[in-house]
Amino acid sequence: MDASATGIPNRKLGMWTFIGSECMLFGTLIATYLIYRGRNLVGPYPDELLNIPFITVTTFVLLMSSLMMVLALSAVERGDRAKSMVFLSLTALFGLIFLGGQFFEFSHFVREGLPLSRNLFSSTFFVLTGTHGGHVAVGVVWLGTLLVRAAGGKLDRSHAETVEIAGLYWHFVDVVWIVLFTLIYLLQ
Amino acid sequence: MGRPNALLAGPVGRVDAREGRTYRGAPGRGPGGANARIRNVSIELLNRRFLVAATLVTGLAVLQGCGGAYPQSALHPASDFADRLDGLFMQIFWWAMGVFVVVMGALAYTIIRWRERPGATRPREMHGHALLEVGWTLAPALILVAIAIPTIRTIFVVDRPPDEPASLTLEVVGRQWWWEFRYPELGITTANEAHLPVGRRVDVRLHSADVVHSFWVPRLGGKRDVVPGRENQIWFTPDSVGVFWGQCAEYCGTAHALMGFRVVVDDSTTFDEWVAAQQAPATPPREAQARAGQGVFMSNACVSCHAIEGTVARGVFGPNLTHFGSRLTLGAGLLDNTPENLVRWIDSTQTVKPGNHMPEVALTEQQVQQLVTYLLSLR
Amino acid sequence: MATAEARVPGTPGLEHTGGTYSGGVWSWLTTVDHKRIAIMYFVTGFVFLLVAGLEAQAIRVQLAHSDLRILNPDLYNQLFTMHGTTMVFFAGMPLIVAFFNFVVPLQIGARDVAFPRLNAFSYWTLLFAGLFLYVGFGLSLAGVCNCAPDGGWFAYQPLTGPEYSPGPGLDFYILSLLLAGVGSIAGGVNFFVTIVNMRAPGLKFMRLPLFTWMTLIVSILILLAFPPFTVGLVFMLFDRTFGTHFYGAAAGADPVLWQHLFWVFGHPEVYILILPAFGVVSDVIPTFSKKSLFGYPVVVFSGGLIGFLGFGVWVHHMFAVGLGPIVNAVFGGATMLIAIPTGIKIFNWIATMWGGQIRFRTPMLFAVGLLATFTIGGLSGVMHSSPPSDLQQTDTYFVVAHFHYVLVGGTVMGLFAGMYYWFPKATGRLLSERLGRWHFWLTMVALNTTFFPMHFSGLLGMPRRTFTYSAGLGLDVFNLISTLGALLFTVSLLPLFANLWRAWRRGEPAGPNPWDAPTLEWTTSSPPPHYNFAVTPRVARRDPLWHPHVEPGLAWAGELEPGGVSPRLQPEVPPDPVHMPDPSYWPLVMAIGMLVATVGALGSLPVVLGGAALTLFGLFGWAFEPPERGGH
Amino acid sequence: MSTHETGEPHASTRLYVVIALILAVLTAMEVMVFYVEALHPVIVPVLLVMMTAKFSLVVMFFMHLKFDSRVLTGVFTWGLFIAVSIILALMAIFGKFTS
Repeated sequence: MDASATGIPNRKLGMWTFIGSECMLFGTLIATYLIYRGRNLVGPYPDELLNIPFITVTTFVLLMSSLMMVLALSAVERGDRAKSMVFLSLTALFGLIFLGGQFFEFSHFVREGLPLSRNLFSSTFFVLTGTHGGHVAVGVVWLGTLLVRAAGGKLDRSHAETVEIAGLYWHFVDVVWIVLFTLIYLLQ
Repeated sequence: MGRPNALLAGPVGRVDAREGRTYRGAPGRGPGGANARIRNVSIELLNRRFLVAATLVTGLAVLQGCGGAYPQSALHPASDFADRLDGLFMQIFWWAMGVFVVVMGALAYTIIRWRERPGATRPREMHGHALLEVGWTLAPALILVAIAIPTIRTIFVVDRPPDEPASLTLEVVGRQWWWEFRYPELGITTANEAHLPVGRRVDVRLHSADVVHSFWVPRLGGKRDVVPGRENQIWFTPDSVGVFWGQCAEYCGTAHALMGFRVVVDDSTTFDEWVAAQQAPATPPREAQARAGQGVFMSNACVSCHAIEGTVARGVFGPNLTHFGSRLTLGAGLLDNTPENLVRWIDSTQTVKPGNHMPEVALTEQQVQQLVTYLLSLR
Repeated sequence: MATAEARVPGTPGLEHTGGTYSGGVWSWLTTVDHKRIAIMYFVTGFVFLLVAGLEAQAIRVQLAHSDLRILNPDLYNQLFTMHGTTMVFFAGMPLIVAFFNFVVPLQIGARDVAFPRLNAFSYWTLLFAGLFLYVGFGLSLAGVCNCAPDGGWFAYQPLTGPEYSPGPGLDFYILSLLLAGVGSIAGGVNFFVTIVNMRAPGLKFMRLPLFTWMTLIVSILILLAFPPFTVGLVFMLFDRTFGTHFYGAAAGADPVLWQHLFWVFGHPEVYILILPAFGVVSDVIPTFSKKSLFGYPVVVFSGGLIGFLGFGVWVHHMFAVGLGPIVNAVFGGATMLIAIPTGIKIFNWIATMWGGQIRFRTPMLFAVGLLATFTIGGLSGVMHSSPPSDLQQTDTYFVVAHFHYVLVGGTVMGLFAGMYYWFPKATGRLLSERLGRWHFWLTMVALNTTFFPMHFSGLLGMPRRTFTYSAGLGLDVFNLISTLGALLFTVSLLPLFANLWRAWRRGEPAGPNPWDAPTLEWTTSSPPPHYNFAVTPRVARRDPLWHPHVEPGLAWAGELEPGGVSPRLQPEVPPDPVHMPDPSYWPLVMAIGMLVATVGALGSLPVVLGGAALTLFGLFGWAFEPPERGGH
Repeated sequence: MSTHETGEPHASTRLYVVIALILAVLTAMEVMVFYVEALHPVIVPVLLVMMTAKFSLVVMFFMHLKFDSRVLTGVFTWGLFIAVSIILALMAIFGKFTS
């Protein structure tokens, strides 16, 4: 691919453009959540269900997965196959832990009488955090494919850009959670 | 018409010295032919301009026709609210006509004056002209300010409810495909026809019982949506007596097109008589045919949906029929309230108003006649 | 992958398609060539335009006279819903993307778009979304099921909610537009990256042709406007399928939220539909006035301003909802602001023609036709940018007249101008000017006859989306004229078909630059070889072909004619090997997977899972396709 | 335009760990603010500032926006700007700012 007019690889510019578009997707979901906050006619209400200590742990796990991601990228750029596989698997593992935490929280809510169709909080909360969870799941699958290629020795220094693109996606999903964590859990 | 002036294949040879570039049109196009064809093109363009302008002017003449010919016209105001909107619209309209004439004139002149003439030198490049560009940015901006000031002023008159409530309140409930009107202070519930006293302000409170509709009586003022879960409000003072047509203006399903209503503005004495009549319960039918009709009404599906004060009929799903006989129309402004239309309405309501929630009750010819007599007796 | 040896382009003419379009069905199913994808988009968009046109004819026949019952209301409501949805999503969008696809790579000197396979994927998802919607409509017409949407293209809640539209019709609408949204957003990413990253050397942003500029702005609008619509549609799907409460007033939610989410997307969408037409006009008028565009930077900036302001005006569709004086005042003011950059564009076009040598070829006729009719539409728009005045006009036929003047007078006229302008480049054949002129004049008369009377029927009290109107309203004469005008539209297309047929059978071969136009796409042969440019051109300034001079040290791609300065022509054979991406069927596989999942979403989880699996399979196949240089 | 391929990787590892620690500390502080009743009147601005700080740290360093071309910053911030404007506009229209 001859050098682009701006020097940025096409796929990297493409991922950032996609991230710009995703800002609008999550922005609309967040707007709906904030608009409908406090308009529930029936229980259970957010303050009864949201478990701050638990969610703080899963947030910490997701933050650390971002750290693992950048370390994995550095390893790939250095061509250090062993370290890149370690950090890639740790990133994916932390992502899975986060998803596990979210699954536990969702099932806990449903058991406490908050199915999806209960009230405004259930509708907006589940769709907002569910969409984010879906994005985390896609990220984990993506990391899985990178892991497989790394294991097969096909993820050397020349593939750094592919890992960087996956990293951009992963960090964006983490950044969205940073916003959700504060807006949903701490600013009730 | 000459052979289509297709350019010959292959690169068009043309000396392209910047200054005096002689443009040789593609070979095969005689000088006369080009000019003639070009000239009649621009004349066509010109008379098309004339066609558009002519339609505009004649249209305006048609518009000024009297209100009667157009009962639902937004250009024949009959209340303070409608006057304000019409005045503002006319102001904007004439600004727009001014801009239209300027822009179309400039366009027409340009395409005629600067059409291609054979042998002409290549046009001189004009990349910008500060004064002109500032001009045509500032001019529209100033026109918009001239429009925005009255607009903002009118917004705060028509969109912000006045501080003290009016003496008369009309509660409107939009339903799939008819209108319920209530006068809380006067204890009146009626449907598809509201009466208002001329010269007195009325507060119209707008609700919906199902989907979004839009309450719109063009001659009495602008429309306002009725949205479930929200109360909207408009208010106006009718300034002339008469029957004004209204219609739902927000798509609301199958029979959206047949969801009209009437607003009758009376002088104060007639209005008081109307109120007194409406407040009274239904007068029990005296003559036999009407009494039989009441029996038919009470022993069929009618009683479960409709209400007639003074009888056992308490249904709220359908329109209140207590004083049905006094109404001008039936089927939500669909048909004039005549015996023949009422028969058609009862016999084949789904044909007259498809999608309507009123079932077709199996009645004999005689039962229908009795029912019609009874309903029309409810004055 | 062996180096794709460049086929020697023969003499201009259809037989010389240089292999651009030759090849069987499989070559079209697996193509990643932006020119072929453009042709497919154009044909798809044009067919849907005709279908939606037929729907409009049926609507106008039903409204020819008061109290007619030719169509029953349910069918009429389905027709106007399908007419609006099809025109916007399956005629308008594909046609503008067809022009993006064909013209942009050629105008910026690129060999293809940034992500050719993603380009193919965008097309297939859009096609399947359209077909999916029309299968529903067909089944409904055949009486098999009530699965045609009838909530209007705007589908306001709660009418389209589970309580008042229980049938599958609205699910078809939601799922079809979700699928179309995926294709559009992918297209937005593709064209944004193509324009920003793949411009020829020397082609700075302020030297880009206007059509490419408008494509860039529209790509940004698509990228930022479709997500809110997708979210709104997902909310509606969840309300209808899982009983959530996004729009149900009973649970404390607000049906007006859907109106907001729809119009946050809706208004940028109408700018997505009009800016490409502005781009075409900004390229056509200079060519046929033989004079560079007047005030290039201002026209570019006003296009950007329209795009930006497009996000701040959506409430002007909701002035009658009762959001209060402050909200109405703010959004009314913002709406008025947009009239300024639009006016600037029109004045700049007129100033371009001023002092020029105007040749009234068909593209120019349509461009001037756009100027005239769009101005009328723009002015009638200003009339209801003022909220109080809008209270008498919103949801009436006055607004129908407005948006048809700007959409038919603007977008359709602009796209016809573009079609006549780039047809020679795309096919190597010239269209007949005489038939073109017939097409123009019939369209102008049909447009004004159909839509001008609607100003009057609207102001005289005819609401929108009504399958009939009472005789007492006095609107029969206006509606009759509109109906006659609509029939004239059908007639106006006949010269176009004749012209296309004539060009196919015996159109004269078009040279590389039949219009003596200034932009890069006119340096290649007609049609361009599948690699577009044998040598990537180097650009020294705006409108390169009109200002042929060589900056010292900048070797110009084409050789210079001895003793003269020839227009920049591409050499017949590329001097060094050209790497073009191989065709690939993975985008089609993935698109089929998404279609299966969409069909499954109508009510069967296994089919959804099957579709998802096929989609994943397509994605992995795509990602792991053998390494390609330049293929994405 | 420096891409970190050219910078030595080790120093960047230390930088990333430091950034991660700051993020962890900020998260802890956010939760603390949540539990301290006294801070509740001013909780909204405080939490929003900390959230934005964490947001910017990840975007600038982990996503490398600080060192990459301005075009990417433009693309991201434009999408973010329109998204935040739509959120604020919708909240204002739904009366979330008027008490």
